[in-house]
Amino acid sequence: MSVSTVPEPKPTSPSITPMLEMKGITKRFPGVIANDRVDLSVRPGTVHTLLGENGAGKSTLMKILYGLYQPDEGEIFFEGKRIEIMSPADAINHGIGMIHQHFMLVPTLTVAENVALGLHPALSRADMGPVRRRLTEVSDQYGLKLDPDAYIWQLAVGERQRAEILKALYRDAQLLVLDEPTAVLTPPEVDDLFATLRQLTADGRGLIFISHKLHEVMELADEVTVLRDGEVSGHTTPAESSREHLAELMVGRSVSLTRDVGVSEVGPAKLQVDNLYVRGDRGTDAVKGLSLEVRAGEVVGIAGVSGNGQRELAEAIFGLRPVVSGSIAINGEEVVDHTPKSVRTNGLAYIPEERMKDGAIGDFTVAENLMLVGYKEPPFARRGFLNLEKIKERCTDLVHRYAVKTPTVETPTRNLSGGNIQKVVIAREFSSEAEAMVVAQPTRGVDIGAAEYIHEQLLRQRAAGAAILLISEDLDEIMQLSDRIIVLLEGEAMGEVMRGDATVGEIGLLMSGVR
Amino acid sequence: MTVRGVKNDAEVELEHSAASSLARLRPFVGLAVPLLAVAAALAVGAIMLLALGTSPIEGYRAMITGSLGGADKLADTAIKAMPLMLVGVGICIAFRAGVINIGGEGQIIAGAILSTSTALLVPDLPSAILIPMVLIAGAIGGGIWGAIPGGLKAYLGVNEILSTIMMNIIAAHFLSFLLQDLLIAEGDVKIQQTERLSENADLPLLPGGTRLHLGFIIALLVAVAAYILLFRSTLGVRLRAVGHNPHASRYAGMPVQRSIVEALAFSGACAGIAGAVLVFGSQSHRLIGEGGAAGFTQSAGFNGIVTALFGGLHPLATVPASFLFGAMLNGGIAMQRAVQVPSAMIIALNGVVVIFVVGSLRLRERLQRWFDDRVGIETSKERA
Amino acid sequence: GGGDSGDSGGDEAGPFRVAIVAPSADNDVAFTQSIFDSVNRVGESRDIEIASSTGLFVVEDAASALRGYAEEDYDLVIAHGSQYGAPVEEIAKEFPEVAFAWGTEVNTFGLANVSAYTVRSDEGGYAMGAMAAALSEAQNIGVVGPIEVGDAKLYVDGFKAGAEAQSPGIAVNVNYIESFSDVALAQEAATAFVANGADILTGTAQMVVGATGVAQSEGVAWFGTQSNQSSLGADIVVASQVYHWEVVLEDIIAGIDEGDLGGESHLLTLENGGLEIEFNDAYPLDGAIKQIGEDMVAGLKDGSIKTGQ
Amino acid sequence: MGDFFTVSALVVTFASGIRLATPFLLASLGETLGQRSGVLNLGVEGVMLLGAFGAYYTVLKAGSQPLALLVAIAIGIVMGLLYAVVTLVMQAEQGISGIGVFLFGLGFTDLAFQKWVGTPIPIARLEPWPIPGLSDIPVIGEVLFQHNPLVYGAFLLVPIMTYLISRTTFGLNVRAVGETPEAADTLGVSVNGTRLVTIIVANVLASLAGAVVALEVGNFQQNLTAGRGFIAIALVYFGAWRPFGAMVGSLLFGFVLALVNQWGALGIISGSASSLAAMAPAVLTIVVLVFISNRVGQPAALTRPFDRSN
Ligand SMILES: Nc1ncnc2c1ncn2[C@@H]1O[C@H](COP(=O)(O)OP(=O)(O)OP(=O)(O)O)[C@@H](O)[C@H]1O
Ligand SMILES: Nc1ncnc2c1ncn2[C@@H]1O[C@H](COP(=O)(O)OP(=O)(O)OP(=O)(O)O)[C@@H](O)[C@H]1O
Ligand SMILES: [Mg+2]
Ligand SMILES: [Mg+2]
Repeated sequence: MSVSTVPEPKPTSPSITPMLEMKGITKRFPGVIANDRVDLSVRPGTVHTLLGENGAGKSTLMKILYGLYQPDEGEIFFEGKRIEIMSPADAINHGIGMIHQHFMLVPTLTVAENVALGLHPALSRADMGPVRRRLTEVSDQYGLKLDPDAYIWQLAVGERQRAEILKALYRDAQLLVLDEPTAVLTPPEVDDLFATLRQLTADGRGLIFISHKLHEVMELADEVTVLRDGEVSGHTTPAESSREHLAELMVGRSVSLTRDVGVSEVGPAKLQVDNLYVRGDRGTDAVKGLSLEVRAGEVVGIAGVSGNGQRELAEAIFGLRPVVSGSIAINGEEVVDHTPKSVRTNGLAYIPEERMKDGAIGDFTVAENLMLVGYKEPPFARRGFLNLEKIKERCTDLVHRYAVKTPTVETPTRNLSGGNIQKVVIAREFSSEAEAMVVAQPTRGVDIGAAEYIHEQLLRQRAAGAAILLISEDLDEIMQLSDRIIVLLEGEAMGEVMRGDATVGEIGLLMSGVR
Repeated sequence: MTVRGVKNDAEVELEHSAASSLARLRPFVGLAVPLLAVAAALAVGAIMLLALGTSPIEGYRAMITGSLGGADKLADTAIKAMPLMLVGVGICIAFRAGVINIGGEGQIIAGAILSTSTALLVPDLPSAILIPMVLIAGAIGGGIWGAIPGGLKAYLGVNEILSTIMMNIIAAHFLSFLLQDLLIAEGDVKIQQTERLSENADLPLLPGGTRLHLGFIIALLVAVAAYILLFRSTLGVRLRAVGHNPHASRYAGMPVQRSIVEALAFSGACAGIAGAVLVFGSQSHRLIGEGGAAGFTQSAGFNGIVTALFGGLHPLATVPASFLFGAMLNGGIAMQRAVQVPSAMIIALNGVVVIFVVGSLRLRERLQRWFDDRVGIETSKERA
Repeated sequence: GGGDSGDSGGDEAGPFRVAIVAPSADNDVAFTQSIFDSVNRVGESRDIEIASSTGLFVVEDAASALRGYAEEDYDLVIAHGSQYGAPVEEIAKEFPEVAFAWGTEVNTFGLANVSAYTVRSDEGGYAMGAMAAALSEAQNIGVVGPIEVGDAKLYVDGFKAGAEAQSPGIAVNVNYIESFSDVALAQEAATAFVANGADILTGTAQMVVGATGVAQSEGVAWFGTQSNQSSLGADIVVASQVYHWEVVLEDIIAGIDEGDLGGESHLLTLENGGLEIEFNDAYPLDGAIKQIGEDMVAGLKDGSIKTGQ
Repeated sequence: MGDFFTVSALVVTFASGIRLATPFLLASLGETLGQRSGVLNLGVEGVMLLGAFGAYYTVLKAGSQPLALLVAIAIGIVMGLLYAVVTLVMQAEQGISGIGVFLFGLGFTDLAFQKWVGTPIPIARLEPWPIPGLSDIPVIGEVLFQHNPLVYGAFLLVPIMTYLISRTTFGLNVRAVGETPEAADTLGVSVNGTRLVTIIVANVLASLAGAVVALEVGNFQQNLTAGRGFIAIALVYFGAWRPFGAMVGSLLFGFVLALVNQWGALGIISGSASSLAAMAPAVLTIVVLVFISNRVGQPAALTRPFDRSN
């Protein structure tokens, strides 16, 4: 293979010569083969999508490409030359950039400072002026609007993502890896991102894009490689394939992508919010005079672009954030001593959106996490002492019922994949027999197999008479599962629609403030 | 688990049997690595001894016979181990709840002050009542001294590393004050010590003709109690949960702030009991403030932290760890006597041992994880 | 060897074996050094073998060392620290054939094998206080103390009484810095005294090296105690009260030679020569002032002057 | 009993406060940098003692104060390398290995002193260098400008350290590495390399802090620094991980010590009350912390070893 000295064909006709080739990559972790003789090639000016269930080995492959892991076997060719990538610095020097699954940003530094990291020799003055100027140029060029002097901690998730992309583009990455960039984005943000990505390919850059969302893959990809259990299980293009086919390649069985929600019997109101005002972190009103009601056997969906008061609403309901005015009633009784404990006692369960931070304790065993709420109740504890037998019995049962993939209930939870950690949280909350529950982003970052399962469980709860407040930025999820949908904009309800009364487009309009 | 056989069956078989025989070595690694670290540290000590012009062999022989050679020596070692054990067990509770308690010294002193005051106030109560009373007073004194930085951290956001160090200084000066004034013994020469305390409060010697006293049983009981507290009680679940992840604990309905106070209070209470044991189990049977750097606490407030970490923050494993350090400290005095090296040598050696042992813990962890992964292969193969 | 009590040291050919257990280092120019210097002085006139365990401020550790030496049949085991009383009592009972000496105290617990020894450090303090008052032009003296107890308190109180007896109305300020070891704080205490007009300083315990440094660089006179402190500042040390424990030790050892292991309480005084004011020859002290000191010493010796303690 | 509220007494107190603050300041500035990069060193006290002894011994034998400072710096570098091996390579628990360093320093300096020196022999103390012009200003000149050069040096380090942390690329790396080492790593910043440098600087400054104590006192004794290293660590938290904050804390602590000392000298406090007064700096530190909310500032990766494969 020869090094191409002629300019890449531009703009849209993808070159035949791959810019990247990974050949026979094998990576073993103790007890796991994360990548098994994986081949992957990316042509400039194209989007190559990597698909696979949680734990299939996608991130591992990309970390090898970025020099974070060293492969046990296999070779990497970049622009025709065989290269060794010993560290991220090597990858950067070759023109490879990566947007990591978990943001790699320093929250206490500004956007410009994050971008400048590692660029200049250590013993120089950190002059942000030139960085700021170039950054503005790059962000103008790709429509990635961002204040270079804003601190990362001040930014919303979507903005952080832009900072990540800017970091790579500032270094003029020719090959950009995006590991699940859309998992945390709202639909409008995804649209913006895709526009940027198209512009990047138009410039002749190559992209590797990882996502669990099949419609995104169908929309964006030029090529698709599917991983299963560390091995390539298929290679195709969207034109030659379908969502159903991709799902089957991933999971190894057929997956139903549409759900029959059925009807359930609606009972008395279980969760009532009346004229609620709540302040956000920055002291301004995040929820303004919101009223809503969730009845037994009903799923009420809260749709909206992130940052419009969803998180504050959930936290206020659950006693994690002070209520400025208004009232919250559970089971018809107004909550007075408003703490997570009293709210739980009153019969409310909660699945928080950040499962690793708020939902589970990584260093605890699966069993301990399953018992995190009910550990004090008999028969699991008596007079303050635990009954380990009973706990183990109960947890083994839950692990089976909720299909949590774990070697034992004594396994540390951090060793599970994200999807399975989510299942642990769901198993705990759903099995608590609460009559009302707040469920936030239940399938974020979860593969389609697991998502299917979680949706089934949610509907089962509904059928059993639970009142469910579902908060999600995934409009498909909201539309599929909710009996009623409330659209939240700047802390106010923009309107309420019944299932089937509105299309995605109409709700999207509501979300952007058009009534 | 994402494990598949890419190897042929014979290879798998081979690896399987190799793995299971390797896995049997796992418990050994847990012990061997820190012991090797101690050996390495003693080797450094040997160089220091040579530099001082003394024979390391003779020195270490004195150290070993002086700490382990015979019932009396073993008993002395156990006596040295007691405060380490008590403080260390408390440290397990605090660290597991995510609170860094550097305040053992102050908590020992607070426990000693309160228990001594109790014995001075009601000296005539019978032993069966007075002894439990002074122990409880010690626990309360230490508990309060721990709860204060706990409250400051939980409710006012004051960093506990800082406040516990400050609480040590305050306690030391307060003790010095009491021993110049309110609690000082009558006498021509004003010595910073109390009267000989009531004999009814003496911790009785255990049968066997050694100086080993009831404090040892108490230390063991506290270790067992702490184990039950941490791993068998609902309170323990809460404390550990808060230690690992306060956010998730709050979401689960646990009172995070109260847990922090409780953890430091329990931790302080253990150190406070050590304070009482140091006073009522001492040969002087009185509270003495030597005005020295460590005073009667024997620096157990610091050494107890090391002991607890040596024991992997497990209350029961802290018991043998305390023994090891007790043997070293006790043997050090014998070594000093036998080969006439300054006591400073023992302190320096103690430091080297700490550095080596702590340095080896990560290695132990990695080796153990490596063994666990071998076992992991095994289990998943068995499941398949 | 203490096999039969009669001949535990004297008649045997080997050296007389002494063990010393003490709280700080043997070179602290203060309390611990005083006993080592004294034993060495005893060693000038007879064959002595010394073993020691120093730095044992933890009483339980000292107990361990004391017992070890007793087991090894030392002829005399010296517990040089008033806080060591309880272990001495207990261990002396266990080893009735070993002679123990304990200081600074007067109590022998009624045991026949324990000698107690202590020192009237107020006497030398009184004499030096008088000289200091006579020497001070500013009539302002600073005293750096550790903690207001024990030997230190005795010395400081004697010094103060002597100075006030010599020149009533003189300012003698005492600052107990609450530490035996914080040299830097002792230094600042001395600096504060000098800045406030003191032209004479004294102090006691091992942290005084901080104060003598200030005296040296400020050219302020210093009175030392416990050991001869002339080495800390040839230009400024006027005199030191020195403890000659050998006065006591020789008595005790003579007793042991005759099979008498103790039971008595001994006292160092100016009168019995155990306390001595050693003048620093390098310091140009006015003869009249020196005479005041010598008069005081004479008065204290014959009992015509009392320190008030 | 003297009067405290005279100009001369106040001048003495403030000048003494600044002197007493100097070792705290040097050590806490170093520790501030170290902690900003995510490394906690509880061994400051031990390194201070080693630096103190090294400086003392050098002056004793070679009679040169500049050489003594160089020796202290060398000791700091050696201890820094040792601590780097323990914490970066072996990834030992930082707090505890620090206690090991403390014990080692405490024992080793005492041992070396007894073996090589024997008795506390005085050495030349640091002479004050009055700053021409400024030192003649009444009151202020006496308080601020009549100190030894190391005092000026320590205070000069405050703006230098501030500049280093907030305005240089190295400082940027330090902040990133102390907050989110994984992110710094993915941009090619060497996490352990950066930490190695901060550990060495922290140890050098701790060693110099000890040298200051020894050279100001002009002598050595067992445990010369008497717990100042631990206070210095506390002052890092007090100062919310900022050099200026460390300076405020050091001055506060120094002034309170000086005040208590001055009151003792003037006979305003005496007897057992002085042990209560000796608590004042510690009590005050806690009280001040209650009012200063310093939740913000703690580097998120403090005490967390970095390991790419985790
Ligand atoms: N640092 C590691 N140490 C040990 N095992 C690892 C490590 N990283 C990944 N693995 C293992 O490798 C497998 C593949 O993980 P990887 O992160 O590549 O999955 P993924 O396809 O990115 O999943 P997801 O969709 O959840 O992001 C996992 O099953 C896991 O067991
Ligand atoms: N240090 C580790 N040791 C063992 N396994 C690990 C380690 N780090 C990651 N893994 C494994 O890597 C896989 C993916 O990890 P990753 O961090 O990408 O998960 P996630 O993004 O939280 O979850 P999700 O599966 O929802 O994407 C998981 O199966 C996890 O078990
Ligand atoms: Mg991944
Ligand atoms: Mg994932």
